[in-house]
Amino acid sequence: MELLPQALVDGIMLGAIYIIIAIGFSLVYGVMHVIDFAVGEWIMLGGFAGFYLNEWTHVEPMLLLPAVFAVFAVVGYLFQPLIHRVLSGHRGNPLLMGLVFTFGLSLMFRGLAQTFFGFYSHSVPSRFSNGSFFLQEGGFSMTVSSVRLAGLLYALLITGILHYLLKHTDFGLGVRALAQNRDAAGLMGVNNKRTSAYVYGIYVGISAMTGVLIGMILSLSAKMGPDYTIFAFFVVVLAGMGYLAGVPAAAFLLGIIQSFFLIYLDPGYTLLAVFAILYTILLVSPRGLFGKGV
Amino acid sequence: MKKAVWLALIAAVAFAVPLRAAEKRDFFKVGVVTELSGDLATGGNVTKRGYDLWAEAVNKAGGIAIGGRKYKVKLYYSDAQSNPSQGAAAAERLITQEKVDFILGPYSSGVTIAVAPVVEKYKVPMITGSAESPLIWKQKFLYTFGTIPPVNFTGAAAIQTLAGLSPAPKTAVIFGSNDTFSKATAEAFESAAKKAGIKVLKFNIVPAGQDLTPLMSAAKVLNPDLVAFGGHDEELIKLVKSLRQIDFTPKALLMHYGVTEPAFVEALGKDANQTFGGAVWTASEKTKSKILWKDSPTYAAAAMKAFHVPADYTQAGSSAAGIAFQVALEKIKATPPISEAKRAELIKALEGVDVETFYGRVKFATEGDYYHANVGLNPLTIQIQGGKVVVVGPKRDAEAKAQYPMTPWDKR
Amino acid sequence: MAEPILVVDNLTKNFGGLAAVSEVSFQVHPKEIVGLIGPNGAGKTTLFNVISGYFAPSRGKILFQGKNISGKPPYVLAGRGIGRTFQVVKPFPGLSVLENVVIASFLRHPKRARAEEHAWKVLEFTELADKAHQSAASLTLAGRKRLEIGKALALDPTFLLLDEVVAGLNPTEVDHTIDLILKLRDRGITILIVEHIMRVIMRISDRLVVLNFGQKIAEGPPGEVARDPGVVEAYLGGGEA
Amino acid sequence: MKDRRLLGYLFVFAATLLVPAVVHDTFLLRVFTEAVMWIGLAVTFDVLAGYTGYLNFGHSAFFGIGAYTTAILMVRAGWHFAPAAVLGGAAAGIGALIAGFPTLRLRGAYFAIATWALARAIQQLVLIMDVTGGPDGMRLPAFLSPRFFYYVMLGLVGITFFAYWFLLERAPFGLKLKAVREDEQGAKALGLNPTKLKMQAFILSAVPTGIIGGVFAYWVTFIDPASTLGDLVSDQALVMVVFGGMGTLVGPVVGAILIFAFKTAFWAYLSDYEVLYIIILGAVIAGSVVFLPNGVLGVLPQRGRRNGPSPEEKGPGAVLPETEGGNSHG
Repeated sequence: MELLPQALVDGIMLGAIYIIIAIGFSLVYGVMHVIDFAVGEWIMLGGFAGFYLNEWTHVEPMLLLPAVFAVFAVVGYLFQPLIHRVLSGHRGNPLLMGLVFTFGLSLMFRGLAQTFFGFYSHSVPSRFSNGSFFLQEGGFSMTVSSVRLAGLLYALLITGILHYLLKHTDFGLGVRALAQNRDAAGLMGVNNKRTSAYVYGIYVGISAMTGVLIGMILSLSAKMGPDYTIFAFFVVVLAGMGYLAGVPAAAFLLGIIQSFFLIYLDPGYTLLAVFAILYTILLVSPRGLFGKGV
Repeated sequence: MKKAVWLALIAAVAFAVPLRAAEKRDFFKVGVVTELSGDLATGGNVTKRGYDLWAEAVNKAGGIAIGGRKYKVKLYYSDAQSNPSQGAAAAERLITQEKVDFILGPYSSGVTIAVAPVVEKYKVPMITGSAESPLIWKQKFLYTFGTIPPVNFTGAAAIQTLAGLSPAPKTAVIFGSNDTFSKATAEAFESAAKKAGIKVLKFNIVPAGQDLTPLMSAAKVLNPDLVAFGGHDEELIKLVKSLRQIDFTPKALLMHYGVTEPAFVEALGKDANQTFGGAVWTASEKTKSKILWKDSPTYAAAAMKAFHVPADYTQAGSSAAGIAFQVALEKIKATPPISEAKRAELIKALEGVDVETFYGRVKFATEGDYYHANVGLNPLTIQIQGGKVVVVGPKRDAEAKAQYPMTPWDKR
Repeated sequence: MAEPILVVDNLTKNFGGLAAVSEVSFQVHPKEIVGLIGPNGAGKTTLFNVISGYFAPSRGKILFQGKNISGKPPYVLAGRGIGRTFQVVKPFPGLSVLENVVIASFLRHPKRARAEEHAWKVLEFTELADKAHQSAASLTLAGRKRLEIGKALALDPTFLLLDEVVAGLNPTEVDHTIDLILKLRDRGITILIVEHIMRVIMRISDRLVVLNFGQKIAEGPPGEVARDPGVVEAYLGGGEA
Repeated sequence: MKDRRLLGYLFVFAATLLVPAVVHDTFLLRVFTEAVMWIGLAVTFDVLAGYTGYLNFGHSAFFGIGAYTTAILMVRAGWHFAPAAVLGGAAAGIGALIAGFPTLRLRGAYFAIATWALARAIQQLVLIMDVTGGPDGMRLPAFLSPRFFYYVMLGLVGITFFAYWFLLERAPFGLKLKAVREDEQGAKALGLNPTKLKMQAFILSAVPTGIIGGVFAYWVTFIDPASTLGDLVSDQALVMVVFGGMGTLVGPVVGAILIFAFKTAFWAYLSDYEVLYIIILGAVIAGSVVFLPNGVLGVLPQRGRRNGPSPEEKGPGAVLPETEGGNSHG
């Protein structure tokens, strides 16, 4: 019982990581209807960018986040036309084609990363990595790691900014129109291609920053991609594909389930439980927890 | 449809090209099956460095001396792609296509177990310089040997060293990742702890690759003296960071292979310090040898010069595998290419090998649960001190006193 | 008159709290062409989807040839003899015109050779035979609408639900389709048709059923219904939404 | 004309029967055996992906279920190989039945991810259980006869191919599946029961995959959760099918041969550049989606009638969750 607050906190912190893995990914699915298999590799590449930038400049990696975002947002923006080409035109089965295309990308990125970054694991050194807060109240006590707290704040900040962008700006209106109906959005004067490119750029940028954070909290390696891809998929499916507002709840749920299994139940069954619960929820509510997936 | 036929024919021709009769040659063909790509590529490349270094050293010395002549060695690599079935195919290719004389084996235990029946079938000896799972030796393969003792043999030694510290740890939380090697490590830790009178408060096998922070939170509440973990490189780094983040410093933190990897210290910096680990060899271990390298530091220096990465015991064990072959070949005076009858003799010779190398004593067991594993070594307990791997046990090998209990994270 | 082939009895379909169709009753007799009209959002397509089994009714029931069919899935109803077309035409785009019709023919002719024979007859009848090997996606809108009818026809239905089969066609094509529908009736098929183009519906229907806001507001021969003040109000007044 | 094509298939099949007579090298025979295995896995994957429009990322689960069932029956219960492998196929079929019942209701992306979750769950289960040996895997009695395994694999994949050819290209079943793939709602109106058809396709895909898994286990003599239940089988089958040409029977065969030959040649002769292989494979996959949307088969000149639709002919959204036109009322 005395572990309950700690279990919740650990779960929430884990959930925060899942949010930032999944939120950009969900946005891209909602707007472009592409399941990006390379999400884990964008995260990995971003992480390494942060790692080398830090090694070069010795600037606190937290402060490097905007730079990483900017670089990768441009990369994503330039990449998008290629994906657009795969999805549009008169190709059969665009969803599948997008999936296979990005799967190919993920293999390439991973191979290139292994060539240039080697096989070893790394860690992004941050001043925040060291601190923690210890709270005690009656019989309860818990430790909150400052770097994880920073991760949580970052996750909430990104979620907030995306929410604002989508709901309160013209750009967001265009994005939402595009997500609703591509043809109608075109008629309304939304520049389909450019909006998609911006969205993809934002997504790649967010994923890259996420990589730096994961390098600070956990670790980095060239082969880490698929581990994160699978969780991005699961969170987004739980939330309902393309339903952005569902992402935090789904991510926290997943984090808390994991945390509770590790602390209270048999840790050996943690992943089995995660997959089984995901599976069951999909069966009961095929469009995610809230039934609002596309 | 005809196209498919053509494609099949082209493929057939492409593979048929390297077919050729075994010729007389004045060098040994050495096959290497290991994991050069895939999930286990990190370890596979460590074994590759060990094998490469051995071949380079042998050739620099003019080759293996047999009956007054020297025969050079040439390595033929085949990638197991971290996949047992691909490993079996790799072995079969090296044996039937390249006609290798003997084989240096894979990094992982799973691939080794799949390769073993193949070398058994073709009667080609194999020594793995890395695989540590006790399961391999229980199968009693005649043609498979290994230079690293099984992990249940080495894991226990570290616990014994810790039990000898004062004040001795009384309680422990032990867990391992759910893969062959890590699970065997954790189980070895557990049984040794029980034997040493350390109370195991919590023992869990956890899915590989997870963030274990919540589990560490649970451990923190139990406040054990010892936290012991069986896992692989990346998992170890994540684990130390987890402990750091929840601000829990046990009296001792014990892990196994991976602590000696340079990436561990590089990634964790001063947080890596004081972590205990198990090893069968270190760069500073006192060994004496007449073959290739005269002692550990010489080998370590040669390795550093060649690859710019410090050598660990897997790399050393891989080089030692080559030496074991070398010694056995010299004994039976086998010249390349080695016939099947001579290979059977080679097995007998390998079973008789008992030699001091830079890596320590190599002597393969010829019966029991460790059949054909190297039991000549004496397992070491190491600790990271000031970013360096230092032997702290057993007593007669210790280079420094164990730093114990651990300095709290925020006092470093 | 003979037994009605279709009886819609007090049918209601709710979506959430919203009644898309409420308490609608009418009958269709064999060999009749009944037009179902109403402004946009009146519930015509919902009604079609309930009758053809895509939605289960919330209340009320549907009798087909005297048997209750409410809630039976579409493929069972197809077996009973109910064919339908979709407002948004959906040929199987990756398949040829012939294959599209062959698939429907399997219902009555499980052997592939027989099904193909039957499909050719349907293609002749719908004048698509010369396009049999084209992909369905390559057809013009008129062709696709025709194919849609062909597919329904290949089921050898006794009762056909046609959803806006002439919308979007040019006058020549419209006449062409009307001829086709009349030919179907001559073959003994009963038809319930939804159509926006009044010229067409007036010309071919024996009777009309008028829906507005999910409720039936009129029923009768075309001439009568056209003069019904309620109907005029619905079309000219608030019905524009 | 179609029968001439069948004749061609039979001719190729007969030719492959003679391979062991010509190829005496055991390694080459191993390569051929594995090539045949991948043909089998690609073709079975395509039943669901190409014909039915469902991307099954849990294909490896069927392979693994077959492999583990066979291994457990042989090692723990002392069964002979043949009945054990058959039961492996049956177990995969039952797995498909249990898994398919709920998952096949899911559309597109959800299905792909749900099946991935399922495969991972089964992998976790095998890792935890004792009877499977957990992470240590299982060693089967070694029976090292290359010819035996070549013929068993060839026979199995051959039977599968011809059964598929009959069911998917000759019998109404294939067209019905394609109707479901193209438009599930529309197919219902034509008297087709999509749930039943999809389930049949799922089982039809799973059973041979399970038996192939069983043969694989006995052939390689060692199985573990990473290699039999990892993503390799699903991923590679997907790549082969897409590269060869989806929704056809010959496409996956050609794709499997080309990708496998490339992979094996690279592995055998350019071992030092293994990482390069992944990069090239990735580029080939991504490139083939951009430039060969219908796979290699799509660029080969077609004799007689086409096999699959050309790019201009295909409509959008076979797997996409559709916006159901018929359902919007009014």
